[in-house]
Amino acid sequence: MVASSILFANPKIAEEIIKMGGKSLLECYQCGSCTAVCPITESIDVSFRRAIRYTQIGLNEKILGDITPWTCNLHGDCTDSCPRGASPSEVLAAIRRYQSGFFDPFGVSRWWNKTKLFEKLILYFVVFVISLSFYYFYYWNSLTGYISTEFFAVKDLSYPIAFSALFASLILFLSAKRAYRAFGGGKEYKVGFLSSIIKLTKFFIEVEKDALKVPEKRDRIIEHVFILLGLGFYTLILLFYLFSPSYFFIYPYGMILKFLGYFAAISLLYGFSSPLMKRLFARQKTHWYYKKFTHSTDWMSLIAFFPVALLYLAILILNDISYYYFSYILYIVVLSLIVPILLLEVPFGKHNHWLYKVLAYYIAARKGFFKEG
Amino acid sequence: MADFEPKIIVFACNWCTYAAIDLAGTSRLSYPPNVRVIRVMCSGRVDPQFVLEAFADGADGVIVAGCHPPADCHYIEGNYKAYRRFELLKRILESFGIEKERFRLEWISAAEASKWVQVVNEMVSDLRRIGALKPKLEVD
Amino acid sequence: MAEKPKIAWYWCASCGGCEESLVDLAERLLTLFETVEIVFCPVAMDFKKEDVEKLPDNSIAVTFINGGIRLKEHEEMVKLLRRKSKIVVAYGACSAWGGIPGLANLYTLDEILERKYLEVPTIDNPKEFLPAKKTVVSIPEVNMKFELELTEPLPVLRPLDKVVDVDYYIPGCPPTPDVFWNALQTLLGNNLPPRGAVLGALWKSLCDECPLNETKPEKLLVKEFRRVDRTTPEPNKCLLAQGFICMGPVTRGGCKALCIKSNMPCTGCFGILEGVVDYGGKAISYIGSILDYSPMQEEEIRKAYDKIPDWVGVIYRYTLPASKLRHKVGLEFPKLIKEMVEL
Amino acid sequence: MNGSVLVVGGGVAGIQAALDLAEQGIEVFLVEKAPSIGGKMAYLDKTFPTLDCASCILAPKMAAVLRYPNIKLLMNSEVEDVTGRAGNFVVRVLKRPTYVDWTKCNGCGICTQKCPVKNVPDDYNLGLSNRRAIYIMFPQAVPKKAVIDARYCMRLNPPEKAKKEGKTLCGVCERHCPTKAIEYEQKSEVIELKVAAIIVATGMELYNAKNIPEYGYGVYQNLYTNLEFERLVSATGPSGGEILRRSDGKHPKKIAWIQCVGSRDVRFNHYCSAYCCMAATKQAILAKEHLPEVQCTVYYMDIRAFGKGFNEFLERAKREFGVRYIRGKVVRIEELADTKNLRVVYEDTAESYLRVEEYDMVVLSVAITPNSRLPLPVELTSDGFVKLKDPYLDPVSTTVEGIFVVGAVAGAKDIPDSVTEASAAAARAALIAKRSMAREVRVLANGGVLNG
Amino acid sequence: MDEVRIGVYVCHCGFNIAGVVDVKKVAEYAKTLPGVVVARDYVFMCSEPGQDLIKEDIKNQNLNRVVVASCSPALHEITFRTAISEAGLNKYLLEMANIREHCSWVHHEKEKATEKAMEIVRMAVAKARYLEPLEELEVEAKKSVLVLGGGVAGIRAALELANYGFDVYIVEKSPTIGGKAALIGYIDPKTKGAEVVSKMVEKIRDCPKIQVFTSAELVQLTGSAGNYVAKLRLNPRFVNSRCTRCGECEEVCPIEVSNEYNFGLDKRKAIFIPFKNAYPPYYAIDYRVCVKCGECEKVCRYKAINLKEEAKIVELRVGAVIIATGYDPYRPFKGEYGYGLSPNVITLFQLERLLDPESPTKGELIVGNKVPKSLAFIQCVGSRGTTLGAKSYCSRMCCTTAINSAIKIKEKYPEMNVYIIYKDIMTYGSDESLYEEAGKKLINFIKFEEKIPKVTISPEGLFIDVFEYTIQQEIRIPVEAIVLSIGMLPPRDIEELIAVTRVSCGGEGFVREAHLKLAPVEAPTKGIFLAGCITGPKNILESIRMGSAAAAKAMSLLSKGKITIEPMIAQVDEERCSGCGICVAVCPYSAISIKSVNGDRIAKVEKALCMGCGTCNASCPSGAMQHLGFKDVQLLAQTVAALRGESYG
Repeated sequence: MVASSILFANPKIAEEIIKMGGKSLLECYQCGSCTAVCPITESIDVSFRRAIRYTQIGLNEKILGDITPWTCNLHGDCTDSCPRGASPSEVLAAIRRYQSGFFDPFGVSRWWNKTKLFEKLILYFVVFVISLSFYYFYYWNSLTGYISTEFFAVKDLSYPIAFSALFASLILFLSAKRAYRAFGGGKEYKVGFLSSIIKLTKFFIEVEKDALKVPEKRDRIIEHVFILLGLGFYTLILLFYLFSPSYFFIYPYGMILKFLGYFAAISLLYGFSSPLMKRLFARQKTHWYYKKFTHSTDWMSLIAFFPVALLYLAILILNDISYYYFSYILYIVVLSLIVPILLLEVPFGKHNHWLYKVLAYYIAARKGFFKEG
Repeated sequence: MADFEPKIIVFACNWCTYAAIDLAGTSRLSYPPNVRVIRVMCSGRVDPQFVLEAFADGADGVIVAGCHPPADCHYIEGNYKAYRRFELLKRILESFGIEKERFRLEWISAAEASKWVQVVNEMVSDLRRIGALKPKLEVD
Repeated sequence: MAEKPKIAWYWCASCGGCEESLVDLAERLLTLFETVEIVFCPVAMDFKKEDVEKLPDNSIAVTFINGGIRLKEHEEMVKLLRRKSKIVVAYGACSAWGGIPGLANLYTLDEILERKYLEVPTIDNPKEFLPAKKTVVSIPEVNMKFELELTEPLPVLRPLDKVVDVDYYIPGCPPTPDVFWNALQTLLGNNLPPRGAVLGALWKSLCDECPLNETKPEKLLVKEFRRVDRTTPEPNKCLLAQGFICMGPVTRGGCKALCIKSNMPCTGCFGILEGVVDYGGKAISYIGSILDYSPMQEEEIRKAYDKIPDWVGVIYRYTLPASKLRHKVGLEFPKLIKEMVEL
Repeated sequence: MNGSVLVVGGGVAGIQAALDLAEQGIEVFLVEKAPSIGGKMAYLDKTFPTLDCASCILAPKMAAVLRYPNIKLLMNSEVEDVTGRAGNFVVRVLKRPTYVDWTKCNGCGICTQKCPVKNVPDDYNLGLSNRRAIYIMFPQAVPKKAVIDARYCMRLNPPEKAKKEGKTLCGVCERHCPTKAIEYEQKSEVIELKVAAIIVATGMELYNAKNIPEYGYGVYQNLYTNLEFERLVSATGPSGGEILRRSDGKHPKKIAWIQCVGSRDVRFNHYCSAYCCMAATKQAILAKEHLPEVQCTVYYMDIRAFGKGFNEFLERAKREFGVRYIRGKVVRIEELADTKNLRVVYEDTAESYLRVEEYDMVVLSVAITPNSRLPLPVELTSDGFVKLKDPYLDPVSTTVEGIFVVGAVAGAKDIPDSVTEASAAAARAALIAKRSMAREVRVLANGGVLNG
Repeated sequence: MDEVRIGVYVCHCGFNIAGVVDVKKVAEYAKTLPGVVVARDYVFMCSEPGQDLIKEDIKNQNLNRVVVASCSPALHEITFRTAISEAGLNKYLLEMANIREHCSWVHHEKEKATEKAMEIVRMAVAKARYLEPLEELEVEAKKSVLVLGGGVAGIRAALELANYGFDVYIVEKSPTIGGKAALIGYIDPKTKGAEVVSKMVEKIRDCPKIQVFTSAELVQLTGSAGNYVAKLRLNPRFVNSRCTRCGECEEVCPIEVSNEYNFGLDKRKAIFIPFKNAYPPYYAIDYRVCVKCGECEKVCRYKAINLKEEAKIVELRVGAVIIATGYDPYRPFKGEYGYGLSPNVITLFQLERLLDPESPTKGELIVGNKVPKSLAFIQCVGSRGTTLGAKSYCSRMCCTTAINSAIKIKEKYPEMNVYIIYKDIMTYGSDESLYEEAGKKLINFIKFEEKIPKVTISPEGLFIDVFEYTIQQEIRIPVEAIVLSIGMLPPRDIEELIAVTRVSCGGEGFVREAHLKLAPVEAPTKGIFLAGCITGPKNILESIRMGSAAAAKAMSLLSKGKITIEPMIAQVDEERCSGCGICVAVCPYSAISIKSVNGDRIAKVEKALCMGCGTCNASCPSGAMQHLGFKDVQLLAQTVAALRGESYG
């Protein structure tokens, strides 16, 4: 596919990628091991080397429309086998950050990916304080009355959450639309909707099955599964609290909810604490993944969720031993912790990658990048 | 007559042409096997008598090859003398009615293996065109 | 009185110069007639072929044959004489190496006949009459009719030793009387030189006995060739050094440089040196060597060589039939000679 | 008499150094751990870029070694340790037993036909074929003497049962030897030499390709290193020059060469081994000459054709011999169970497309590792080569005065460079040898001691 | 002559000959030839066992002639001569029949090749019958060496030879020694070219045995190995050692020319000092441009200038010559990648000068009067057949030098974008670490293959359009400066070098070694050695190593004080020579003179001067002069054997 038009090379892009965590971008001498060794490329016709090459040279048109970085499933085989000792997986992560910088409408994530960790923490703390003070001024006096009841009338606590969730989903929606257009969604579809879904699921099952055989990969998958489960149930419960009729708190459902709550909290806690600990106390034995993937967004996404998981568990325990007052305060703190997550982390931070990844896989499947058989 | 195999005698100077023939060997160029190479130290050593002896003994073609004038000759001006002698011999051969394609004086440097192959190919095709010399000499 | 040794002369394609040298013996002829008995000398007396046939085999002591073998008749006579004589001597340059008539080998017989009988300006041959095997001549005035027979000419002139075995050679064109006389004494003497020797010739080239040898410059190089008929050579300076083509260096010595003494470059009548394989080839080699131009000056070299119109004639003057190539390519039997012509 | 020089290693560099020294009448001790000199070049069939045969260059030099009485060959031996300083080193050399008295043996080879033990893997043919327990390393070996391989000889290393009963087995070679040269009781001995200078020319070994499991060297049958392929294609090789697959003995139709195996790779060796791009091209041409319809492919990242005549050689390979060059690093080789063909997995970086291609035979251009683990006090570079004192002002001296280094052990290089260095080092060593002989080891006026 | 007993040995040469020629049949045929007593074939005649075959036969069958049918005499004539001389046979009773390069390697039909091989052997046997034993001549050898060229290779050779106690004369064309290496900024990240050269120059200065002639040219070289006579022309320097390098003369000098010591980056005066630690360490006047206006002479306080100096001719007697005249950088033609059209396009050598702290810009990278924000190297300019006038070989050192400079630039100007646009990166051996380090220093490598980059010069700046091979995409790189990594060419005056020293050139225009592997530092002519880039592109390390090797070989040739000369020279048969004197003019070495021997004029050959070309033999009218080893009868025997198959004469 030789493009006739001539493209401008822009060295700034390479600098940005390096700032966004792709330190070893220019150490690569284009040997193609990363593409060849990656389990993904056995089923999808993509070249990670070429994706990295585009950024080395700095061809914006090529980079933005490139699905390849998103098909990376963070196995890390490429970094193990790179003859130059560079780490293609890290560079690809940086490329994803760079690309996502163009997807969100205001380009905030581009700024977000380049700021240092302490700047992020300061901004995060500011939003947290705002939402806390909002709760304090807006709810506190009306809240005192409620304390005595055994449960929280949570509905009206939810406005900040609702507002930031709405805001986050709006941003995500707009970014998804731009990403969809950037990936060339809708054009040259060769494979039907249903068959690509089947192919995708078969592909994922198979890829994950292989990955489970390798110990380091297995730990990461487990962590991610726990995070997904935790977040899933947590949001379920939260929604439950927000919109369900109050009777749900009586006997049979309450028990299930509590049990689910505990499960969500513990899995969230494990999901976030284990990578955090591995990164904090990285030892020689720790897999390079935890030593290399230490971009500020990696830290931020862990630091953001860890207190939520901890406090949520504390709330459940306090509820059980009926220290409602404390749990209620914690609950307020958790909620005001969730606001910055929803406002910053989800639309601009690392976790929006899940959205683009799914989109990318879907479009790739539809475009027929998946090889037969 | 295509199947006639001409016999060609080559007097090759050791420093340039013989080295070029060796180079043609090491570069695995291929050329017809009709040539027989006699090594002399310099093209100046080749005596017109030898050429006449070769023709009288049945050679269909003779090539004398040396280094490029003006400066390549290992002995400074051996090729000068060769040129002057064979310029005269060409006239004599003409009077004897021997076609001018039968005798060639070539300058082939140590690196020109391809030129050597080209000269041999040209000579063989010329001689196939004009035929053998021996029968034309027998008369009594 | 012991039997006088029998001597025979015969001449083939000869110009008669060699017979001259016999006559030039002048007084020594008398002593000659006392010591030898001449059994066959067609040029002097009317000897017939039968006289030789009558003689018993190798009864003739020495036979001197001069002139190259051109006709069938020459070939027969020479073979006959070989049978009849103990020693056969190729007398003079023509019989030893083909001589000047040998230069005819550069042309076919037809070309020669046409040139001789039709094209030569001095000829008046309106009926374009060419010699035939049998020519009938009728002279009406005396109403006599003669039949002339000519023997068949051979396409190539050959030197004697290409037809019969030759014992000795006497060089020169013609051999000077002294050379012949000395050769005769040695032949009649009893210690004969090794077979094939060139009697009277030196083992070295003419330069060795040439008076002008010392006058050669240290480096003998010429810029252009000169011709004797155009410019007269300076006296006592080596002719070759002046640019005249002198065949001295490649010809045997022994003639005491007669031509050089009369200011004429040597033309090579004393014959081929021992170490020379092809007389002309060797000449080309040294003439080419002394021409003082580099291959870059192609034009000057071509001009220098154009000065001499007939190189083959110059370098093979007496030795063409004895050279390696011997003759032009493509000579064959004449087609122009018809069976019978009426005159 | 310490006016002599020790040359460690009998490869082409060692031989050239020994010849140059002997030429000036200096006594040379040539220590080589194999039973014959010749080193790696003896394994080669042809050399690039001129394709003239390796033994045509090496054999006469080896023959010349025997011509000089002042070259003392210490075969089958290794340097134990070195003490002293420039001018008078004391070297202890361990001479391992060959179990044959080489003064008597005339290399007739009768014993090598009679020996009953037939299945010893022949290390001259890198295990591709077998030899007997008693053997001559290769037909043109110098010195052409027999050696008994103690590990396989039934007499020297009898099987358990026989050893217990104390029975002495075999002795076939002793019976057949016309000059009674067999000495089963020969012991290893340590020889002490006094030398003025030492030239290290121990050359290189091929990197152990088993360290790269993804290629499956040693597991797959039709997978060879480039030295093994060279033996295959050489007239004195296991199959007499026929390129045959190890699995089914048939001629391959498609052969692939994989470059930079163990070189330019942080996981193995950082340096580039310099010789392998041209060696692969040469072998592709040789393969094409032996099997005109074979199709050759070379997988490379940067083709290193830097020397004299190299680039034309490369162009000729592409033009005349149709060798395909694909830019991409092969990461994995899989063997097909049935046909034992090999599938290589790589990304064709021209088309940015993951490719899997099947080949009848694959040759690995393996990196070199210097034989630099020597009992000499010389410093090594980070890559393991012997460190030069000052490459610009003193190009052949090591960090220890009086010890010189030449050839592949000082850095990846090809034959002409090694031969050039050997001459340079020989002259320097000769200088020290002559001076120490004349006992006037003194400091020169301008402070430059010995190394100028 | 005693009865001729010839041994014929046919070599398989592994597969090289046996693969095409039926060697057994050739050996059988050889047995039938007259005079042949034994004929064998063996897989490697040149190996030890092969040579033993010959030695045994010489002893047992008392052979007196040996014919070896194998490879070219250029390869192993010496080997087999030494072998037969060890068996007691005169070493010149050997004839080689070349059935490899001239037969099996060039003809592929088996029968025709075998038939030709048989005829080649027949010719060799025919000549062998007429071979005569010849004795080598011993000639005194002078223990002094002429080193042509004052670059690093020449200096290294000179130092080594001085070490062995030889007298060394360095002849350098320019006013200072040091060559190109002194001008290279950094040879490797740690070592500066100028430092290495100045250390070497120090050693030269202190060594009494080395004499340096600068602004000198070799105009004539006569004689042979061991006894060369070298005629040098010392061009006037006009400045003597009293010069204190004060530089006042430089100010007043009106003449300005482009400074070749900065590769044309700036100008210099007619009177100048090449570079800081030049040797000889004082000013020089460029005799080619100086108009002798006398200004400098007037202003010089130390009376160091004398404009009346004339060129002098000096004659040296030396034993050997080492040619180390180096290379010339490729000169891109106007418009090649925009060279000459824009000040921002410079060559790699000019860049090296800019980076050198002693350069006109004091090490600042100022291109087109500003420090560029982005810079691109284009590789293989003038090499590997990329552009129009490019040579077909790879110039070996430009990749390493380019990456070296790129790293230096990145260290000095971290924020500058540096591209290297390459075809193949040739950092072979341990230079690969440079390539790695370049990646870490954020240097961007762009690869092209067949389609070469195109440079467009537009008002907005320079653009390079490259068809990037690894993404098969045409990209345009905007840069502010372009560095052309130019390759190496043979030196401009290589024609004169060849005319004087009689060396010959290989295909690429560089000088040809006797044999790439057997004799890499020797020229085919005995006594002439080669070092450095004159035989082909090399980096500084390899040139220096080759300098030591050349010195070593010269030392081993001359160390014994005597040299053996091949006896293939001309010989006069005094009975036949008539003193015609034609041979005297013909001999290029004037080795023949006419002497009078008891009255007769006879030609006489001066053995030491005769180089054995045989021209006099051809021109001798009486065949008295014979070229030993190539006599008329020997060559004619070969001709007849080739054509008629019978024995000659």
